[in-house]
Amino acid sequence: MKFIAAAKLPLLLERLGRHSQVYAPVAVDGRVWLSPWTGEDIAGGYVNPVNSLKTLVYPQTEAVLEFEGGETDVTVREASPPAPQVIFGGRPCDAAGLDLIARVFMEGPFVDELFRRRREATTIMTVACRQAAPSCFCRAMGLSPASERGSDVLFFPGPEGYLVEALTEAGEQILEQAAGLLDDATGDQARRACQELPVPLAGDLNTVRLTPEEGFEHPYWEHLARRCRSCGTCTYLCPTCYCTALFDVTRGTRGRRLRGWDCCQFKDFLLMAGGHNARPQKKQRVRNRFLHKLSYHPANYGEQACVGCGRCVDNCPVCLHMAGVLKDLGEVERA
Amino acid sequence: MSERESRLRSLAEELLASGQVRTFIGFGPGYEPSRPLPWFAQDPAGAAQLLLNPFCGATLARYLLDDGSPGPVGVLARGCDGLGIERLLADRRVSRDRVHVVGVTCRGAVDPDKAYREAGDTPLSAELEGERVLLTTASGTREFPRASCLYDRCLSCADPSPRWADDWLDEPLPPGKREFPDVAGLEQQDADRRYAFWTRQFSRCLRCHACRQACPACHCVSCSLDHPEWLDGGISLDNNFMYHFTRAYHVAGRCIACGECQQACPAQIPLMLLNDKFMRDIRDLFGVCHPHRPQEKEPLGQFCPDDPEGWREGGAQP
Amino acid sequence: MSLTWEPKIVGFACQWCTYAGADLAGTSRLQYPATVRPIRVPCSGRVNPAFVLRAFQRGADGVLVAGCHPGDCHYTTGNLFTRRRYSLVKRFLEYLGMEPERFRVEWISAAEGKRFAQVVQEMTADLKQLGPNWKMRETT
Amino acid sequence: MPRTGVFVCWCGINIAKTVDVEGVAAASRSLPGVVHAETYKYFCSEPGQNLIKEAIWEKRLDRVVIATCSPSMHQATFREAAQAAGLNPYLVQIANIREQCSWVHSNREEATGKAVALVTAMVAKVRRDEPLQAFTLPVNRRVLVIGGGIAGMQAALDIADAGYPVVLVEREPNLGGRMAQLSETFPTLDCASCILTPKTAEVARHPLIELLAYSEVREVSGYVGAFTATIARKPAYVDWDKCIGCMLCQEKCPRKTPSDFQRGMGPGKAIGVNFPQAVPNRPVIHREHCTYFQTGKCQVCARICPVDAVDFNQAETTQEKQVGAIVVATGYEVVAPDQFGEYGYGKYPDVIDSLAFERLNSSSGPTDGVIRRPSDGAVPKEVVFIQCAGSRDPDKGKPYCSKICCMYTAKHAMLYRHKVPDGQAYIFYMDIRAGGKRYEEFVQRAVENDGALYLRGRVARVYPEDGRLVVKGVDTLSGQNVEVFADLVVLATAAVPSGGAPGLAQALKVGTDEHGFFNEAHPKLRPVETLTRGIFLAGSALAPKDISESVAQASGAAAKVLALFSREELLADPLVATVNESHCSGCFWCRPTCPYQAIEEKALRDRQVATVNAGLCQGCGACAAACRNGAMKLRGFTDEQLLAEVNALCL
Repeated sequence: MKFIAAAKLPLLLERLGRHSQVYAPVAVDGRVWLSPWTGEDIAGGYVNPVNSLKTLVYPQTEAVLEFEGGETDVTVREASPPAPQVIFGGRPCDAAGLDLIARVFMEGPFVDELFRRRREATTIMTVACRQAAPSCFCRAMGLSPASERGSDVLFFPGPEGYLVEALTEAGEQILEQAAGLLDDATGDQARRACQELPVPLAGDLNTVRLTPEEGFEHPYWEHLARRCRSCGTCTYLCPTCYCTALFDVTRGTRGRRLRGWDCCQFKDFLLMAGGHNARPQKKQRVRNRFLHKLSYHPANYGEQACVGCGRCVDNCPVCLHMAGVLKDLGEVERA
Repeated sequence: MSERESRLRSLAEELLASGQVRTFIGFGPGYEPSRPLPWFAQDPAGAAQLLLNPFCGATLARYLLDDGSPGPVGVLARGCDGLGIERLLADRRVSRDRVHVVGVTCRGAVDPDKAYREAGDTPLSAELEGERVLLTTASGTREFPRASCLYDRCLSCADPSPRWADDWLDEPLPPGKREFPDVAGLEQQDADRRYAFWTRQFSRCLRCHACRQACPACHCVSCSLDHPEWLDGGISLDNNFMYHFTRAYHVAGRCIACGECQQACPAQIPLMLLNDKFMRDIRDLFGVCHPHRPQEKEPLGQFCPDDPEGWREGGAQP
Repeated sequence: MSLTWEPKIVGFACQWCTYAGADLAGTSRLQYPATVRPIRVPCSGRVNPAFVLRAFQRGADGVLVAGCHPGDCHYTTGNLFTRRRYSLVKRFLEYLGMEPERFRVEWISAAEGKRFAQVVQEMTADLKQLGPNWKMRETT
Repeated sequence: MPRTGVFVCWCGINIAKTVDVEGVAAASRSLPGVVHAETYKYFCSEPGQNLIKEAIWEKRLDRVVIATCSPSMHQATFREAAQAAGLNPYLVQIANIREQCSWVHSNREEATGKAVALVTAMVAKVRRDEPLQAFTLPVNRRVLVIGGGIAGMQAALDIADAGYPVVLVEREPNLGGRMAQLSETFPTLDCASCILTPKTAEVARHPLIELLAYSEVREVSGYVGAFTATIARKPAYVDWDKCIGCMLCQEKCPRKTPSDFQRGMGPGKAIGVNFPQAVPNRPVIHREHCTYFQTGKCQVCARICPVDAVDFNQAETTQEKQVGAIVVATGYEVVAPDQFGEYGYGKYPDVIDSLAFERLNSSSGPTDGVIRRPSDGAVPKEVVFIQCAGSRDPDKGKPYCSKICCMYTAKHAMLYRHKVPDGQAYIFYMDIRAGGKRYEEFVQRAVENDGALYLRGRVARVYPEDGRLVVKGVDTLSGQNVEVFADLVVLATAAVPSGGAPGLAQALKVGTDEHGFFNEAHPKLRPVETLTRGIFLAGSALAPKDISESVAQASGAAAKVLALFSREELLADPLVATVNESHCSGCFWCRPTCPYQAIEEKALRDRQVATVNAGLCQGCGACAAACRNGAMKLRGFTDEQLLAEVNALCL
């Protein structure tokens, strides 16, 4: 366990910045975003950055390959490999979310090269939480303000600086570059404070009595979905959504194949060639989002696809979010 | 429970019981008192839970489009909802006989996030008294200025009551005049600083379409911005410029200034600054004194023989 | 690229007036810079403002929308809608940060070949002073 | 991907001189979908078109781009060529690399670059073209001829003689236009009314010609084959049905009035006809000169009229006429006197214009054909004719030549000598333009036989001196200043479009040039057509011209109308708007922008959607731009196509 004084943190980031692109939490127009760090003040008083760690490892739009040529002679080039990057300031829930996604992209027979290369080029230094927002519910999802999952280095904020704990081999290496800036820790009071931090939304959220098999046609979904506006705020902020779409962009005889996020709440998410839409009704789309995270994903990976970060709770204009649904599913009578 | 709220509930119950409406849209209990939910009562029991308090925030007009709610539909209408309903009727997306408007006067809605920051704790109830807001939290009641608690859009609202309604819960207030101060502020800056401002805003855009889905004027059956020939290539600054330019132009002359787009935006982009610019120019160039109130003919759907050539006099400055 | 940088102007020209005026400039052998690239449209009323932004997005340095003088429109009212639309759009583009000289709206009749050439010359001169446009432009 | 062929034309040297045509062809071979590219000296020629046809057959092309002159020149030619080769004619696009490229740019590299860009744009556009079929429209086989001058009458007679009904509208109370005011005509010196009155009579009694005199066209709506014209009949304050044409009212009318018809050379009456042989031979009360309308007294005409035809309360009436085609023959007027201060025209009575001199010459004129000075009625011994008074004078805004003045002035000199054997005519001129058949010989006769003295030079000033007019000018051939003492000065003033032309142009939505003369579709190839299909032109409405040319153009316009009427139905251009009903939100935002009210409502299962009446739609596209989500598509100019053009031009 190491310790770094708060004043030395910028020096650490600056040193790491020599070999990697460094990201840090920066306040932009009153809200904190994980932004490319060029010496700005490192924000502290935030609960969670607007953009999660996912956005920097599985970006909203990334180039897959580039192609050029006429009808016969087409040349194809892979997208250039990602530069190494160090992300400081993400929260433990985001890191867990990213690890959850990493299992989807990298476990199993097919490894997604794009994701793997960018993940392996990334070192994640998360900061444990000393304060929780009314919308946080990480404990309900089996995490805590000091979870280590998915993180390479964990910082525990204290009054004068941070306790620093390397969790992975990559974490060890990154801390070697910080030699001279770190001192030995004198007690782990800051870590215990984070571990015991109470999280407002109670742990009883997760006693889901309405299982998907019984609940698929339950009128609850109709009632819930009616207020949804079918926008993409929840999915585009969610650290554990990973639906994707491929599209080509051509300019004359040159072009690029891009991969980007897709959103299951959009009306035309499952609009297929020929005009058939597998989920034309709002109820179907809203139900699918929650059943995917609470039933279908667990069936494949044995864990619920939600880390309780609270972004959907804060940003859904009509309060149609995971915390609320989990609460409802706990109370709703089976048909 | 306020006197208006009880009148709302009994009226809704009576409308539903009599079959005059088969759904009543208003606000109902949510997960916390400061965030009531859009509520779709279909029977007297549902109507009995209707709420009417300063926390009722989102505009409801767009829900009339939802074919899931069997019609005819009763809807609680404050000033912004009323204009939203007029917008949908003017665009013929909703037929008049499907709507039963219950008008109510609104003096502004409390933004739960602002209230939480001001009071330092989750607000449990709120009262509006003139220029003051009484916020009650677990630790008691305190007074705060309107500006620090109300939604931004409510602070510049000029339409407390709908212009017409089938039933009224209280006496309507006359509509006021809407000003666009921030537009002039941005116009004074030089081109590069204006471009830097908008680049900073649009680079945060997630293209989550919350603004489009919230807007009572943006309800095409299939939006052109979803078609690849208009916007392809995913998220990029130039595509975000194209998205917001096109959307602002499409609602130009039709926006009802409800501010729901800016309110719903997770990246908090000041979208009303775009719509205000069009409204201010429509007012100055074509003499439409209240551009945000639907008229018989839309400003861009008509012309006058002596229309000015707005591109000549000094461009951005009025 | 030739030695001096040449701006690229996308010009929407209504076929009854401005395009015919441009043809007249041709038959009269007037000379003007090869910077304008015309797009023939039936009427200036056909030009969707989003086309203008698409041109800037894809690398145009200047855009011109030109049609018949009000009252001369072959379709009577096409240019009267153009006038309203582009009174707003011109100001809105500048509000977003576009330099005024990059986007022009002109009335050019079928008899005004000289006027067409003059507008192109003026725009080219203005744009050469401003330099290439990078605002609202895609970065491939 | 469609197989596209690109054909780059040299146009002799017109394109090839500044555009590297081979380079353009080479560049286009690499464009997406292009499987064939070739150049040729003249693709519009027969062999050129055959090359295109062969390429279409051999290479199985299903899109064609021709980089050549402006589409307004040969789009039809190349569409027909493609059709002949079995390709749908609407899968052809033209890249204009002549009028808008080679002719206007000199730098070869830049011109070639632009040509390649234009071809790239057209290849992108044609790829998104759909095969279309022209559809048919009913043709209302009746024509509206506007203007009862020689041109209008000729067109009306040609069409009526071919068996189709004609509605002939004339602004003045009588047929004849300017020609009715002339004495004799060049070069044959025929008496104008001798050759005109039979025509007017023929028109009046022709069973298929409905003559609407003293009427004006106020509004025209509709489109080729189905125009609706609103025609207003001005109040004549005389019931023409009752009137028997005895002209007692004109005789007894006490009021002497200035007469436009006589150009001020003699008085007219408040009621009456312009000249005895006028057709229709019915009088009209000129309200502005009639004592009754000014003071409420007099009414001599009403009392004297044997059939009680005078009706002071007659009001303007309007009626609608459904016609399939329109011929505009509104002719010309002589420019107003207020622009020639230097000649004292309008100030000195003995300075008159050439039309006034015609009235002096006319046997039915105010002086019964005797040439007399307006000031004292004396027969002038010296007459000075000043040419190009107002014409060929950019300062006075009329840079054009009025074309007929040189000929009628030579005629005036001849007539003057025949009537005043000892008189001397001086003619100040810049150039004599006598290009017609036997025109030059006519002018030589005026010089050799009739002693007309041509002085090449302009006149500086005309001013009165002891009862005569001093004309100060210069004779550039001898290089001396010249001073002529004249009894009469005749100005060959400029011809301008008739007063009703601007209003009519607006009603017909037909363009005019900066002087107000109607724009023909193409000065060389389509002189009697306008750009609006179904509307034709004849005579001086287009530009000043003499009677023989006006008659020729009138017959030309008539031929065009007859071609239109020769078929039961009309092939209509399929480039009209169409609605993608799955995208249409039924907001009908498009409807207010349609000038032809072509957008109607159509009920789908659950909602109303817009639908376009292809007959009314003229393809302007205002609705397509107003439609926010692109549900309204204008064929040939869809959003996809225009965006593709923008993309291609910005590469």
